[in-house]
Amino acid sequence: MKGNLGEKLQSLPKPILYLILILATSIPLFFPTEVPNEPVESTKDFYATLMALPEGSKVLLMSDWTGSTRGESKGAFRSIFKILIRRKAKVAIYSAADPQAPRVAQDAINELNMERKRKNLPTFDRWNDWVNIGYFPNAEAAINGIANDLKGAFGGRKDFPPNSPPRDVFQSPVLQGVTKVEDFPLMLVITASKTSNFAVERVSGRTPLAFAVTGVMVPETQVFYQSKQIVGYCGGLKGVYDLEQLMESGVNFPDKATAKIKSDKLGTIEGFPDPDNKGQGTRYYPTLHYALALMIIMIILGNVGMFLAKRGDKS
Amino acid sequence: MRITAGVIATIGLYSVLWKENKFYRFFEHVFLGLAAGWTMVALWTETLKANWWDKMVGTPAETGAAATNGMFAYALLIPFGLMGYFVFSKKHNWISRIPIGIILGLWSGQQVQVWWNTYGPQIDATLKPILPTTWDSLIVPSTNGLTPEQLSQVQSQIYFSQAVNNFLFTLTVVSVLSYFLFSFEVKSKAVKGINTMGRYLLMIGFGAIFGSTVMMRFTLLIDRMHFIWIEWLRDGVFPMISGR
Amino acid sequence: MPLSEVYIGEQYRDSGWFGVFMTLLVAAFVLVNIRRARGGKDLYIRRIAGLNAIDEAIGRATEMGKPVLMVPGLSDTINAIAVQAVNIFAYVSRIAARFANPILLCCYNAAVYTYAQETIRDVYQSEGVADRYDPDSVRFVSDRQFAFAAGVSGLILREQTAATFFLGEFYAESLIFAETANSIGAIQVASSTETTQTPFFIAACDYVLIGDEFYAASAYLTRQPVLVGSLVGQDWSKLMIILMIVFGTILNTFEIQGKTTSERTKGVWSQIPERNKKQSDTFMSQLFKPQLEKVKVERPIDPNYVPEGEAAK
Amino acid sequence: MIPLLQAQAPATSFWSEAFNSSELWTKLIITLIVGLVVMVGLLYAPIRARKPIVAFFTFISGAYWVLLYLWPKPIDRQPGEMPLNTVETVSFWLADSNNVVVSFTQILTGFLLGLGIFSLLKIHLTKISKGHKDAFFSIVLLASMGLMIWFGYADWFDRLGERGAMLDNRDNWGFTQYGRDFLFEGLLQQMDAAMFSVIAFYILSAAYRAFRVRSVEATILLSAALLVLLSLMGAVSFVWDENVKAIANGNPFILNFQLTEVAQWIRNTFQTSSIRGIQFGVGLGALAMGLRLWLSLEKPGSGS
Repeated sequence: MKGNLGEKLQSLPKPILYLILILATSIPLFFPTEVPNEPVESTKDFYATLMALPEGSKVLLMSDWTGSTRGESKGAFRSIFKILIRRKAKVAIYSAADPQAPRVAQDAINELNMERKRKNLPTFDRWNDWVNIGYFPNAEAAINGIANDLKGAFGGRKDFPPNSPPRDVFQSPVLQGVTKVEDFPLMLVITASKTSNFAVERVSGRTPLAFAVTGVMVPETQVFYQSKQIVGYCGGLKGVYDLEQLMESGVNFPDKATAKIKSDKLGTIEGFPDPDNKGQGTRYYPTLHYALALMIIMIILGNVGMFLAKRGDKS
Repeated sequence: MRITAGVIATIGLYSVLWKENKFYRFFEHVFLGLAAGWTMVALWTETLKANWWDKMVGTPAETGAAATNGMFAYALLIPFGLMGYFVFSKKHNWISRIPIGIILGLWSGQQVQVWWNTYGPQIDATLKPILPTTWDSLIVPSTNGLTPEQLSQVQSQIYFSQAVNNFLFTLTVVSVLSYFLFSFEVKSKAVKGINTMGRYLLMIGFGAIFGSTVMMRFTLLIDRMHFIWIEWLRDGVFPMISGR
Repeated sequence: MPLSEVYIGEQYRDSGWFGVFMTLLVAAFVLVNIRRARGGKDLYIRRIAGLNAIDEAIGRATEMGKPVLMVPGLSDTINAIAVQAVNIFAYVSRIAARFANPILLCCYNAAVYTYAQETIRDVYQSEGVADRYDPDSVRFVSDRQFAFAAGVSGLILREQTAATFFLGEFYAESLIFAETANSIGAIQVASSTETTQTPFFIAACDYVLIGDEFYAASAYLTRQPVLVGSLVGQDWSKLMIILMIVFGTILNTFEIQGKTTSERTKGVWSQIPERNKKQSDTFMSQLFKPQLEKVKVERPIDPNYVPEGEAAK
Repeated sequence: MIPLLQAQAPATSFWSEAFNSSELWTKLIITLIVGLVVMVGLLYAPIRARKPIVAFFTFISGAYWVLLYLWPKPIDRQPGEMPLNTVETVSFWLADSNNVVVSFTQILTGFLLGLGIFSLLKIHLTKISKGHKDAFFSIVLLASMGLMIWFGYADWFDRLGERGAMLDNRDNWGFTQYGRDFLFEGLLQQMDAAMFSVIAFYILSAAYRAFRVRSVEATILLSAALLVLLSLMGAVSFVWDENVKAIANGNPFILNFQLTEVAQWIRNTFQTSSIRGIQFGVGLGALAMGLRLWLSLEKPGSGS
């Protein structure tokens, strides 16, 4: 017996579904488009916080992402570093979620540097501009240690000055004069796991916190943002896209009337028009629309199928 | 070549979507092997070296860093670790419970320590006022172009719409919590009603979680597709074939 | 400040005692009820739908002569969640052992593996069928999340498991397991203590234990007095939290209506111009957030002490 | 330079001895032997004593944290200060041992990893020796494991040495570095990402199959999910919100119907609260279970 249309709609074979999804996520990649977008409040705050850093500020960055979430986290990581490099910030990086993370962060910075070299821009140098403090097992205890006794926690960790054997990280220009977590005017967390919760529990109130999290974590992060435990966050691909647009056009910039992105809360914040701003967010975000649309269509199709089948039974 | 290997491995793992096949099985085993190998490497380089060995034997002085003393008592952990290996003995397998007992004891003690730290603030955050403090406006007025004083005045009030939201919030927490009461026999219709409502409100929450997660999962797929089509095919293979 | 006040302990100062008190109260609820249950008091537990499915699932696996697959979650090390999962699996294995049904238990962590290996072997021994136990049926797969996911899906597909149990801590990989098992028509019972994964299990699995139904499971299945008593203790605590929320909300609602001319910061009251009361001015908020006044205590300095930073000069 | 270094060397005590000193090694070896003797001694423990022994170790380990929580903490403790009385001596000691105790779980779990690897080896070596039809795949697994261990450690040793810093630059790479890079970045990381993204397919098929307007519950779940999905499509919510803004014409009430606002409202009001409700229960469950484990009230494997 051949099923009627309703039953067919209800039971499309899985391989066909998967094939459509592959097409929906591949084809649009070849045709970059611009989508209209209004950055969310939290990302604007995130950008404003980074741009408000005085030049040469020291920033503590917890990098807790690896290859498995590179689709979201790498975009955020790159955008954040592009901004930090412009602010001439000095960055101390450590990880608490995954032993792979320091390596992944290091590779991502190297990649940025290679691109900068190609364009004859000054590179962002290890030891002088950033140090890799390494991985700390047992995230909760590690973050507690960093919050309460930074000297003790980072003590004995080594990193490589240019062309010389490893030395104690506190000798690096990045950590010169730093003794406690309050010495950093900002702590950034780029994470794909719950280490962000520990940072809120232990660090909030001591120094401002700003997060870049994956899409799944947006709901829980929103809670911290609302309660003002963190100053801003960039959530998922949408956050990365927002950030790239903010880098391009700033907020209320050059003036409020003509600005592309406006805000009542924030003052004028500079943007840096540069084709280089466009990264993973701009590349992937349009495609995400097709994938989400496909999902919605499939859900509707399934339901229409169910109704048709029910009607068919009755008649 | 590195990228090509990555692409082939990706396709290999994707092939399971069609059906379980030899190609997938091959990459599954490569994956498991590499992961196990990497765990063995990271075990020493990332965990035991810094947390155990260096503390047990100390470290020498180096430029800029003072020497640290060795604490020999760390050596006691070796026999405790070895006790776990009795699990395969038919007669003495009980000994393997000792290291497990220590880990569990440490975990349990910590639960007592962190319980209130985690949930106390959450209970506090649930205690939201459910009656408005002002009836000037039913909803929060627009804050466009207000002076800072006016703004703080607006922010210090609870408006009707906020009160309603707060009420819904508290209601959700309470009804969800009461849904998870297992040992009370519910006879009253009202309580049953609250429990059912708890379940429905839970479903709204779950729906929202589902929606938020979809974005991330699709992004990761798009990233893979970008890796295959753009990074590998368009920017890697294509220029090579066309000899550019 | 007199010393007697100073030495009450940092964590008890101001309203700091409240958290300690609550923790001890919950502990007392649990222990008292365990005592009651041990004393032979029959305590009631309501029906939990997902748990009745366990017997059904094993029954079907036995009919088909195919293995039952169990995963006790992806805990980083052994903790109560993993122990609870393995305890439920001990129940499953017991039934499987009686019907000589093959089992597979995949562990993410070596410590959990050790515990599971010991527990499941015990189950077979106490059923008197130690010879049916194959130590390889409890196995360590990988301790990297996605390698584990790939390995377990491969196993599900190759062994064509008839019933699968995913109980414990699950993260993103939950859907990989659930959909793979669904694609071969296995009956699935699942639960994640990570709330964000529950919707995916709801979408893909036959029976889902939500939230702490997972913790209730072993009490429900075995009716052991210790477990049932503890469950009742948990319920008392939940009821206490509900009452606290209801009472606190009403109290806050009325308190916040007024205005205030004094404010407490860092434990010290000060006069301020009149303003609307804020949430932080309320009694409950003050109770939950201890505010510590700065106290200076003089102590002798250790003669061997070298201050940080000076050593490096 | 030398006198300076000596001046820095920290004071030794009974528990800590200087790096590489003969005292340290002597004490270390004695400790190890004592530990092993105790372990062998356990083999002869009477059956009746087994349960109490395990319970004892469990209780002691948990007691540390409980004590740390309940024992009066010193007020205003500054580095280098000495305790004033016995209560403070204990609390100083508790606080200072924190760093040590915290790492125990990691270290013990690390030692147990060998058991996991043993399980893997046993299963796959048996397959190979019995000539199982999947023996080839077992060989693949063992080979890739061996390669990863070899290249992983070789690269690690290279980076420890003088050349470590140079290895940041690809030009200085040798065979080891390329090998490790191929296995780690080229394969392991990519496979991680691939397996993670497989979820996207499953999410689609699960939603297609399960999200039907069948019952009240399913309908609620479905509509909440759809609304949030729509709000995530920047283009859709942009157009929707612009339209609402046009209709509202500044009316703050209608402005609430912007898609982003509605989605935000669902999240703030229902998602956060239902997560919280569940978490209260889960937290209590963990605490109660923790108590039962700590006090060894539960029979191991009590699910039976």
